[in-house]
Amino acid sequence: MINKIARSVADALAGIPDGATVLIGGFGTAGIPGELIDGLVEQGARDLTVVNNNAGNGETGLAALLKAGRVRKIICSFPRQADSQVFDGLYRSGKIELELVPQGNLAERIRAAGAGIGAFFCPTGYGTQLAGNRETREIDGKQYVLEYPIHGDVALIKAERGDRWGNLVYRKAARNFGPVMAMAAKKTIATVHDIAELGTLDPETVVTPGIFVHQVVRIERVATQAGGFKKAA
Amino acid sequence: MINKIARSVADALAGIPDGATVLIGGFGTAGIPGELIDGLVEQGARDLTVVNNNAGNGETGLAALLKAGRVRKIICSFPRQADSQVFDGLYRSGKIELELVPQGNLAERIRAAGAGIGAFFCPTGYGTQLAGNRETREIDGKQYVLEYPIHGDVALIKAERGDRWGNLVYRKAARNFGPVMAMAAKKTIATVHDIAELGTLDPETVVTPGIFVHQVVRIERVATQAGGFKKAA
Amino acid sequence: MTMTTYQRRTKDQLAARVAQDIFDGAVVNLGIGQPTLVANHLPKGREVILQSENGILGMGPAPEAGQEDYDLINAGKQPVTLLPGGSFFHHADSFAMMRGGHLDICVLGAFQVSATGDLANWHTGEKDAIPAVGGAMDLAIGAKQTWVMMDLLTKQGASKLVKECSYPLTGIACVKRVYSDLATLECTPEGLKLVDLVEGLSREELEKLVGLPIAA
Amino acid sequence: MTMTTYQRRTKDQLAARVAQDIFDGAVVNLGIGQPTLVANHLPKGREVILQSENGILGMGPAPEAGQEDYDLINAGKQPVTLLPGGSFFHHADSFAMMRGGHLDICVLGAFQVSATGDLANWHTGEKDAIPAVGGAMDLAIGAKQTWVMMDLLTKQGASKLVKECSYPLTGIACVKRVYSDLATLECTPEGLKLVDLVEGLSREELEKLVGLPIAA
Repeated sequence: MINKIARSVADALAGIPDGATVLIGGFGTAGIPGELIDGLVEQGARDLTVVNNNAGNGETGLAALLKAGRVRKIICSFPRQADSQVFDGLYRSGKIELELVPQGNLAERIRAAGAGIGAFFCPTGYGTQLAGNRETREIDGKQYVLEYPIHGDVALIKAERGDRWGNLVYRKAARNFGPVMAMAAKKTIATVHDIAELGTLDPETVVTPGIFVHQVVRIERVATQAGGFKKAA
Repeated sequence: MINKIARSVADALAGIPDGATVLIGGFGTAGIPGELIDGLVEQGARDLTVVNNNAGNGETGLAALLKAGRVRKIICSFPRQADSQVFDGLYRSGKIELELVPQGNLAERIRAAGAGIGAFFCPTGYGTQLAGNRETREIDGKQYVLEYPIHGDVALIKAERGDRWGNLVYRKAARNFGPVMAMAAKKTIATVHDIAELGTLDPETVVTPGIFVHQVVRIERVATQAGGFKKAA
Repeated sequence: MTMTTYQRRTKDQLAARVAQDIFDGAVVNLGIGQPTLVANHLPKGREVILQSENGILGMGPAPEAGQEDYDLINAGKQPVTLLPGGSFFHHADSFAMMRGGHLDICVLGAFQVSATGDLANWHTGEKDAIPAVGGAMDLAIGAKQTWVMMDLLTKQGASKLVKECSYPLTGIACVKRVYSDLATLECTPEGLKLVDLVEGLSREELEKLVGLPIAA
Repeated sequence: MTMTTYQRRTKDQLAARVAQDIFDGAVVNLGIGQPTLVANHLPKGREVILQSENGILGMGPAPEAGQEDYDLINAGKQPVTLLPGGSFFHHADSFAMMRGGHLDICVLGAFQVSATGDLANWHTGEKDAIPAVGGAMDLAIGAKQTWVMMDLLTKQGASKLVKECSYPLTGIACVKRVYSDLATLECTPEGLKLVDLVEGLSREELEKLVGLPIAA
């Protein structure tokens, strides 16, 4: 029988090796798999490459993982924020490597990994610093830069509901990177607020089919008046 | 006010020029926009390039469009079928050009057009006749073929429900090429069985956001016992 | 001269042989035609998820007569059902599953398979034949394991396991296993390797039929 | 020597000026910061669909206090609402919208814009600055029309409209219009072209401020 429901965050994260590339979902306050990031701090893997839209905020979550010295390199689109002091310090002192990627390239490179694409010509960033010394090509009169997929060893994502086959649905803008990261990693671990009985998720509305998901962990919900999630204090 | 609901198939199809590339959804009996294809026969545009998974069945629908001599070239993955006699005849007598494309390349090339990708390296077909004399490249020890996007002037697709913004949901395996074709055409026309009041489609379950759709036409439903659609006679 | 007697696996026996190797929890794509039969022989107690290229995961058996829904068909365009836990998705997502290495196994038919796993299954290469490829090339190179299911010999008695395919290729070095009516074999970079044989047939006799060395 | 008197457009006046050019039915992405203000000034009777890079189409205004939902935020990470007709989608689909040419208009802030429409808005290029690009490069080259909204001069009085950007580029020849506190201009392959001016300012005076020719 297929049962992807993990008993705990620790169980789900067991076996992530040193040196792993970890795709971490989330954009702003939405879709951050906070419990899995905290669990990864506990779990102990080091020398990680982290792929996330940002580079940590405040002192918790991804920032705590960075602060613990466990991240060798971060691939992201928007590291600098008002409260990115942990990353800022590590970066300025040369203790972390940064690969800055336009956000659309980040999403598309992750999807490419999931879809088996070897590389793709993309218009974003042509003629800018961020194209670096990448190969460029004119196609039909337009300039493109060759971009390569970003594969993950593990993806940590946050969904709303999931079942034992690993099918997932998300909530509002918390969907963001979840579905593409799920496709791109050897092992995808998703937190959900509800475990659904198999067959109760509408097959028309499943956003991430179970084939892309390996472990599902239930976490507690912290609702606001609007039914959403409280901003981390 | 935004109102993409067309009064009739003829209104929706008005203005498709000779020489247009027309993406047509459907796989087997599911998701074929029969009313729009019939309307295109009426409408009269000629010298068309048609992109579809197949090359017409029997004597109706796409086969009728071919028979009327209106298609210069067809791009598809599976032209030969038990009842593809119209295409077979035209092809054998040199009256239609065929670009045979592996089905996954067809889907991905259409998506690439919608996503602004200039070209992509793809493993399918490497070392086969269908790679033709395309550029190849080894990436990380694996062989790839360079594939280019397929842009449509028009996409004709079949959905289940839609609203005046053009948001669409589909039904079961009738979804198939609809969502990617909608992204890839300058003008996307969708038939639906129900027009939904704006705001009544669940925002979590919209499959094709309205930005990709330009005209929505309501057509009659022909239900079977299972709630599906009768196979064309 | 000795005559050996052996019984070819019937189509159902062959399907059962393939099914036996499909592990619990596997996500599998069964190609059009003979591979479809495998679904009827999956051992009880194994939960296997069937994918269909036209955007279905968790495909179930054919519906009862009168319950057909022509929006719910398989790649062979036959009506099917959806199991609890199943889902629908669009064609690019479906082929991303296939090409991105997410399927555990795909089972395909073949005209020819080379000893090193080249596959020819889409085109006989005849001059006047109208070609059709469908999803064959995507499946062949995309799944974690590509298995072929076929009769070992043509009706004329020629081996469909060959040194090099004479028919147009579907994919290079992509077939891992060949399940046939006479034997199960592995394709490796070093050539064919025997997995099993029908009763009464020896490896040496099989080598003669195939005309190629087959490692024990 | 004559002194001319003219009034700079306030931030709200500038936002209203931009909003005036957004047509009924347009799908628009408003960049972080000043462009966000444009939403408050859309003329009544025009139905405009706002896209947010984080997977929202049909974004509505900020919620009432206490009704914030931190799963429903804009690109600037501020709580927003969803209008009837809105939808959610994942990041690759969202950027496919942006990069595939499906947005009618995007409105961005800028450090510098060149006369031919090069844009610099992501990085000051200072040695110790930590760079951050977000979706700026995708938006700049992806929308059907990219508009910039900015003060014409820096606090030091230097023109932000330049012959060539000295700051690191976001995109090449991508800006079509610049809406500023003093004038609205078009960037063309031949250079700047005047659209309108605040009252009391002449084209000649504007040319002096900018230091570049501005076609009438």
